[in-house]
Amino acid sequence: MSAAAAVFRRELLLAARRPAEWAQPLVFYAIVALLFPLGIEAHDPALKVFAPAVVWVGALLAALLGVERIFRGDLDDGTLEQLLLADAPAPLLVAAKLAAHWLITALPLVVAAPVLGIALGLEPLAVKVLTLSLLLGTPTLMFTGGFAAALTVGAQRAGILLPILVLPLMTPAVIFGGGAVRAAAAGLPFDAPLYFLGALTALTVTLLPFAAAGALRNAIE
Amino acid sequence: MSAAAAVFRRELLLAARRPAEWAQPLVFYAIVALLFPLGIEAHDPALKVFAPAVVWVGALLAALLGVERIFRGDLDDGTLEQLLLADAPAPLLVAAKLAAHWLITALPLVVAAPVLGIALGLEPLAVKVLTLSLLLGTPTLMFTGGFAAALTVGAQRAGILLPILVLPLMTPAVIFGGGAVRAAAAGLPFDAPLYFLGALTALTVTLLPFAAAGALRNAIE
Amino acid sequence: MSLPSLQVRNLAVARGDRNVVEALDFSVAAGEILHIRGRNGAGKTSLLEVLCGLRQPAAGSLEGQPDAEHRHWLGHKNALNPTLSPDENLRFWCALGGHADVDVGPALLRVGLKAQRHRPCGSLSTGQRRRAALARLLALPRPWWFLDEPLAGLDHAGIELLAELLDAHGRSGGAALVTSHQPLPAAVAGVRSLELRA
Amino acid sequence: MSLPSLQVRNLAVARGDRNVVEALDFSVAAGEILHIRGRNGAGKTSLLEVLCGLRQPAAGSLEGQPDAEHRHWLGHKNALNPTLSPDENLRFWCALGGHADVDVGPALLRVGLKAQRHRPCGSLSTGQRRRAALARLLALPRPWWFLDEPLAGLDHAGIELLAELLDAHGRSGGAALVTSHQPLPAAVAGVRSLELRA
Amino acid sequence: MWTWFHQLASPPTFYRFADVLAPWLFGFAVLLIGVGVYGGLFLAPADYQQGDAFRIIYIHVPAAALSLSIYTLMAVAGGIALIWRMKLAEVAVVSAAPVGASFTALALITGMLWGKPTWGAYWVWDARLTSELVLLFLYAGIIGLNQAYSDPRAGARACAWLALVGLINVPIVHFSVTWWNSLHQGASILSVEGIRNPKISGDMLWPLLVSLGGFYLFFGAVWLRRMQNEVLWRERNARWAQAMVVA
Ligand code: HEM
Ligand SMILES: Nc1ncnc2c1ncn2[C@@H]1O[C@H](COP(=O)(O)OP(=O)(O)OP(=O)(O)O)[C@@H](O)[C@H]1O
Ligand SMILES: Nc1ncnc2c1ncn2[C@@H]1O[C@H](COP(=O)(O)OP(=O)(O)OP(=O)(O)O)[C@@H](O)[C@H]1O
Ligand SMILES: [Mg+2]
Ligand SMILES: [Mg+2]
Repeated sequence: MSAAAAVFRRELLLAARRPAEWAQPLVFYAIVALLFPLGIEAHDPALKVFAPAVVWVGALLAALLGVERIFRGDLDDGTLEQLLLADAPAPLLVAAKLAAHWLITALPLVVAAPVLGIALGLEPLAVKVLTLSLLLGTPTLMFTGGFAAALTVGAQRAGILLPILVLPLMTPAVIFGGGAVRAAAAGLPFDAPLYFLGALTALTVTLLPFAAAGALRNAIE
Repeated sequence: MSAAAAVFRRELLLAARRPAEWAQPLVFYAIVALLFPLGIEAHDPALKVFAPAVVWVGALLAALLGVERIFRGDLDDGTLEQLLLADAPAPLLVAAKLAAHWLITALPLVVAAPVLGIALGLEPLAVKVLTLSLLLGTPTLMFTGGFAAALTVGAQRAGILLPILVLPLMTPAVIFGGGAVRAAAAGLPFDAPLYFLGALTALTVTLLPFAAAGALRNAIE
Repeated sequence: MSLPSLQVRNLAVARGDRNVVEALDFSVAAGEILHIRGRNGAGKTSLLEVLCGLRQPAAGSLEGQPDAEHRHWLGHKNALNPTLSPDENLRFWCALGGHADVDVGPALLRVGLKAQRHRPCGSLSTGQRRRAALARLLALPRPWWFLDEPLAGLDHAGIELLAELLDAHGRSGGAALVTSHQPLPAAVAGVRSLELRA
Repeated sequence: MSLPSLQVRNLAVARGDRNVVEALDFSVAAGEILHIRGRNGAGKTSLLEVLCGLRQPAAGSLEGQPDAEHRHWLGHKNALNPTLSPDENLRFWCALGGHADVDVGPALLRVGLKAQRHRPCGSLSTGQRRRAALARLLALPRPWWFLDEPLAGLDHAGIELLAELLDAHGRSGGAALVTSHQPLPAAVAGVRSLELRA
Repeated sequence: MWTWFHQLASPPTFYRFADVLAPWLFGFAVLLIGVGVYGGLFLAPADYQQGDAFRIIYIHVPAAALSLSIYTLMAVAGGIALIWRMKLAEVAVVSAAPVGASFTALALITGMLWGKPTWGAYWVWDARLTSELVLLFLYAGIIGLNQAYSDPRAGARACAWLALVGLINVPIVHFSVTWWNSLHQGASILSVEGIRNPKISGDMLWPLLVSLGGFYLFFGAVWLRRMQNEVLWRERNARWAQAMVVA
């Protein structure tokens, strides 16, 4: 357990070296949200229809783009070997690392979601559901992203393989998350998709670290 | 000149080692295009309004995802030092590398654009303009992406920085590209934005290799 | 401390589609330093990786393999995060090993990194980084050392330092498996040599 | 070939916010091998990078610096793409140097990589990769060599091979600047030594 | 002149020079801004169309003008840093960025507040507004890039490249109102034509110009102070810097 705490603290220390780090997903998010409306006329009613999708896809992309490097540096400098040789279950260490990443890069997104929702013209209830759905769903994004990063870190020119692996895995989260917000906006019951989202997160957070640790062991051989 | 040809051929050789490489942006592209409609009901008229934006933003993201690795491997294994020491202007070598990347990862997108446009319900003229705009605009995406990759490759903790740097620089291309398609779809004249796009590409393709080479030199110091 | 010895019988190590090491038999006991030699590509690194548990053997048996809390692995790579300082890197490794409260100062002093203690590792020279990696062996005492080319990048004084460390380690009942192309300094007592032929 | 000699006057090299090398004066002429020595962190790598043009000097003057087509740089890193084979890597370097038609076979044979010629470099051992990098010096003859710790990772035979190469290079009128913690083998003629003190 | 310039570029000299200059700049800035704001809020007549809402102009226009000027200055300093490898120019680039980002954010916020009563919406996707937002992202990129490097000099030079390339956005912001049809006010004050025959009444104009001058001086003072801090941090191992801190 203390080994996992050490890994967790190290990630936070690295993030603290760059105080701007936690703000970056937010900036990125804002840019993505800005880019979409650029494609259409201002005040198009379509904007509102798309709002849940824009927010969720933005979260997905932020998770996707940040997750790539999670294990790359550790593989390059040899830390990964040491982690897998450590006197602690590797899946636990992987989970600690991903949890720290979630805290640094995804939690700010959740906190900022209300602002974005209001800016995109969602009603108060829908904004609440949006925030809740992101809180429930971003761990899934982070852990699937981490799993895919583990799979590709060993491949010499993994190239763009990562997003392709990850997108199908992440799609369910986007469907349920976006679905809940849309339902809330339309005044329909929205608890079922939220339950699904919660179940998905529980599943991925407990199981994927094992798969990721296996993939990492494979990467260093 | 022969040095630039050598760099160009090496990129193609590396891509040939991994045939999946050139296919991956396509798959990614298709997934993105599919994910958006997922967020809204099928046959929503909004879909058509969003089509140009979806295609262009998809192209942008595909460029974004691939570009990260352009110089990373070369920096890690020491090739970059050698390239900058070579008996050839570094901007030329950088341009050769980016041109090869455009050929491998962006040209397939251009070729596939008509299919995507038709699938999203665009009219024949708009589809033509879409393809043309991508042909004119993707080099800009690739070269600005390459510049940003050069800026961040030497950074120890780049995190999600690259997309943040790149997206503002790429915005004009998306505005003009999407604008041309929208104009064509609405039966308006669409040559002005296309000219802008062409001018932008001419500008970035000639000037950015110099900036990128400077940034790379900075990275190895 | 008294350790069970490491027993290797009829070991084979595979890389790609062929065995690089075959039918290897030897044992290492407490107090011994095993110097693994062999020409480039003979399989020294691969063998060491198998012995410390990073890689599976292709055939043969391994007995008395030390578990995680009893071994140190020092590979070609130093396992130093370039953003963190030697001090921070070292404290992380101690915490990972379950000793979050170790004072890493003496170890860094010993390897000659007093002035570099708080600089990011990315700004250290090759030899300085190697020294920072060696400090791990000192900060967290463990009986089994697996060292892959520890002499690489070290200057004369660094090699002498390592020799002292190895010697003291052996005398206090520890064991070490060391690959190196250079001979180990004569100051190290209890060295046995194993030549890999491929 | 007759080269202008490389003249270094009052040179200073900075890393971070301080000078690691200061007030350095020396010159290297055709036929000379300069062995740059100094303890870990003395500034050998930084100096070599300045001399071959990878880094700007902080002060002082450099005369007779060879241009790109007359020098080889071999740093800590081997500049081998791990996906490509030694053969492909080498042919790329020759093409980049303007000689796309060089037959790289003899060079690879000479450094002992006949069997590994067509395997991806990522699957070579440390020493084998170093040898592949050395092959660059052979495939593309150039008068100035800047070699940073070329002996690192090489086995006994590899060091002898490098000694032969250096010796032949010096005799044929080339010049080399070499950093190394080990002494250069006695077989190399015309070695002068430069000690950096920090 | 040249030698003077060179001397000033040495960190200790600069530090002392800035120590003398900054308080003066700061004092005049406070004075001018005070006068300008007083004139703008109390002396200038209400606008016949917008009523009192227009008074935000005394913040909006200076902030917007500074957002562009600071970026231009950064690019110039960046060019100097890259060509002559001057340490002080590197410092100038990285210390200006957060200030520029703040003024850009201020221009955006005041513009949005002003947009609600005049255009009926906080935000529209037009060229001026969008390019100003892109400017904010460019500033953000420079700040982030600087932090991403652990070697401050390498980081500063990377920032200098980005500042140079991003400079193309500055004319786009400035001329966007002429190049595209826009809801936003055309260039009526900040242009040659605007200075020759102003389109707003003198009562409204003079406080604006005074507060504009005050903002520029304020920026100058803040910039010098930030550069001092950065220089001191970078030279923390040098004897002069340690003496400075102890003193
Ligand atoms: C978020 C919204 C806005 C943004 C981002 C914005 C941005 C800018 C910028 C960048 C400038 C400086 C242009 C230059 O120096 O070339 C400027 C000037 C100005 N803005 Fe805005 N603005 C916004 C909203 C508004 C609104 C709502 C009004 C009033 C109706 C307004 C009135 C002005 C005026 C009068 C100037 C001075 C123009 C001149 O004479 O050059 N702005 N604005
Ligand atoms: N980016 C950097 N920032 C600050 N100091 C640095 C940086 N890189 C290197 N140094 C310092 O510069 C000095 C010289 O480093 P250099 O790599 O040239 O040494 P070296 O003689 O090659 O050492 P070694 O024998 O270990 O290879 C070292 O003390 C090192 O700590
Ligand atoms: N991934 C791989 N696939 C196939 N063969 C490999 C792979 N990795 C290493 N080899 C081969 O296995 C052999 C042993 O490699 P190893 O790195 O163990 O050698 P070594 O004795 O440590 O050599 P060196 O002295 O050069 O460090 C080499 O011949 C190498 O070419
Ligand atoms: Mg080895
Ligand atoms: Mg060195």
